[in-house]
Amino acid sequence: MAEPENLFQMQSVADRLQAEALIVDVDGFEGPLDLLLNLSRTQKVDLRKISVLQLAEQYLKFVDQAKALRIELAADYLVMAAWLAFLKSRLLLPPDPTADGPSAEEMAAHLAFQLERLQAMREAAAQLMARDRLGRDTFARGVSEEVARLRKVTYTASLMELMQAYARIRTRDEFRPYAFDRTNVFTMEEALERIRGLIGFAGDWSDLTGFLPDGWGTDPKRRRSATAATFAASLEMAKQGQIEIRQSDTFQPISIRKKT
Amino acid sequence: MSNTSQDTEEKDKSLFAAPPMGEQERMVEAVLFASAEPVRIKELEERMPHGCDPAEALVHLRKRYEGRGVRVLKVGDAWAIRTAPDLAFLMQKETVEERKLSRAAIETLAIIAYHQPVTRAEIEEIRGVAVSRGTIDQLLEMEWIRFGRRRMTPGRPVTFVVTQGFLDHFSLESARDLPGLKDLRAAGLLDSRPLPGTSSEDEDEDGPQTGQSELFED
Amino acid sequence: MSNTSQDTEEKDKSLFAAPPMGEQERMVEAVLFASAEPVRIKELEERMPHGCDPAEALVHLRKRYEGRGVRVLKVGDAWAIRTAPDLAFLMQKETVEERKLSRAAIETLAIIAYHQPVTRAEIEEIRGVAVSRGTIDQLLEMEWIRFGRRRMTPGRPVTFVVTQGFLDHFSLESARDLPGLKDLRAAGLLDSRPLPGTSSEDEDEDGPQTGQSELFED
Repeated sequence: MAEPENLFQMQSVADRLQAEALIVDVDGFEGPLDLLLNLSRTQKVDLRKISVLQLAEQYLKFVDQAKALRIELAADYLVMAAWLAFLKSRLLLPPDPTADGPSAEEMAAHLAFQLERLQAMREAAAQLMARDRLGRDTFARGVSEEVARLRKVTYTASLMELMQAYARIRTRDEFRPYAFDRTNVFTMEEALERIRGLIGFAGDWSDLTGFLPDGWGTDPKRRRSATAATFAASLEMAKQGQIEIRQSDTFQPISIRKKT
Repeated sequence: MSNTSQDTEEKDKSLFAAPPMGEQERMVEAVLFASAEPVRIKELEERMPHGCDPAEALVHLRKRYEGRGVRVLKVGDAWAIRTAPDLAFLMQKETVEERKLSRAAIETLAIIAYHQPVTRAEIEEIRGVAVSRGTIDQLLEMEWIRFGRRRMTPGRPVTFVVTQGFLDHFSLESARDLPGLKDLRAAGLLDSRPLPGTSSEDEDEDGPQTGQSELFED
Repeated sequence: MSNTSQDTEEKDKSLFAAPPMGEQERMVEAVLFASAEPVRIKELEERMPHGCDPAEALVHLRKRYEGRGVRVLKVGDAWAIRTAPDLAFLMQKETVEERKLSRAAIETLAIIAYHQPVTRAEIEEIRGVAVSRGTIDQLLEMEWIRFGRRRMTPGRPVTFVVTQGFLDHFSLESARDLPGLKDLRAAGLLDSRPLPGTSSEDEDEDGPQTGQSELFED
């Protein structure tokens, strides 16, 4: 009387414990392959002799239980479940001679291989971590003598670079006054315009320097430029027959007058 | 022309005779002692006088330190002096608190070591689960793995290989000395064997059927 | 009381016999190797098994390293392993790094080459910008320029000239071989055309002809 009830309760406790273990473990598994490897341990045989059919059944049962317990299983667990269900049916049915692709046995063998390989890697990892480890079992030199890096810097430049540098400076030199001195340059066109404008008002012979623009007579640079331009302009106008030029002697003042 | 230059070389060699082997051994000893990091043969050659043979000197030195408190170890193509493991108990003071590696990281590291050069997809294939970015990053940061050659398959995926730092950490002369490597290979467990009938193209192009085939090319 | 504790100590000593001296030597060797700082005898005693005599072990170890690439040295009241002084040269690694000269340096150099002997003020006038002390120092250090005669003008400024090293570097027989402005233009190195009428004069004056008489005095 009490016995079956008790037994039932016992079973239910065991079930519940198992279910709880599943809940806890599903997080602990590193993917479906890890789960399969864990399930395969229950077969207690060499992984090479494992029954893939039995394993598939165990896995599917696990997934069903998880579903019953409303455990959210990651998609890859479900993909594996679908594949194992397919594999299981293929393994149970007589082979279809017309079917393409790998046989059920090949697929099962591959799964067994994957499990064996994963297991082997885990064992290898454990062996690796158990080796003498630097900083735990073996130790490096505590004080490493710095290798003095005598960094010898050699600078290089090619002749081309040297020449280009010089060319750069020289061209800059030649352009700078030109650009900069624009304000101090009185052009011949300007001089021509000035003489043409003034010559009519000048009476007789008048000194060429008198035609220099206002304010250009003091600064030597400006005076030179204005003088040169005015002189050139006077030559031009003489050539065109607009004025006459005279100079009494070398280095004597130059005078111009309007040609009549 | 080539004859002349050879002659000159010969003359140079005789002019600058290499120091005796005993001296060379002292030099190698000094350099290894001075460095916390493994020193490459090439660097030894560069630092030692012309004509020295550090590789030979190292063989002598290694023998000399057999059974001593420190050992001369080969680490990849480099050499280092490390304390003997049985004296670890004296070194409590020197122990560096190590970052705990996750199980995923340890497994990933082992897979890279045994299957290198290996792509991320292959690691995932073996573990049957996605490898998180963080795991790879952590191993890269510890300088236990590095990027290897790109695989000549569609998408040219990068591969991972272990570093000299890895070898140094685990007292391995080379990745060939990984524990159980020979057995694993004999058992075919380092083969990249895809699911039959799925990716035969990949297989052909992937080249290295077995792990570690490319490992010691350069 | 004190007697009792002494007795207990005695008993302990006999119970835990100290390791053989050879082992102690190994221990001292490993500890000295791995320590960042020189280690005091007292610390060695604390770290080594009870009953050890590190002072004696050190005597043996020191002897063992006599004439080796490293030595066991007393540093203050502590002990350390250090490189043998005659091998100090191995602890240097010469790396030669090639760098391009800065624009300021190459321009200054060019001016000195073309206008030598030239004063700093003249260089500044030609470059249109102040010449930093560092630039001149760098060129002096490279031994591409040197001091020439002092100019016989107020202040007696020093002049700079180029050196044989400069000529060697640029494969020039003499500074006279430096191409003139005309050559530069012909070579297309003067990409901007100068003002008509100004260049020909300049060229004649600026050429390496002037001022180079002092160049090869010594």
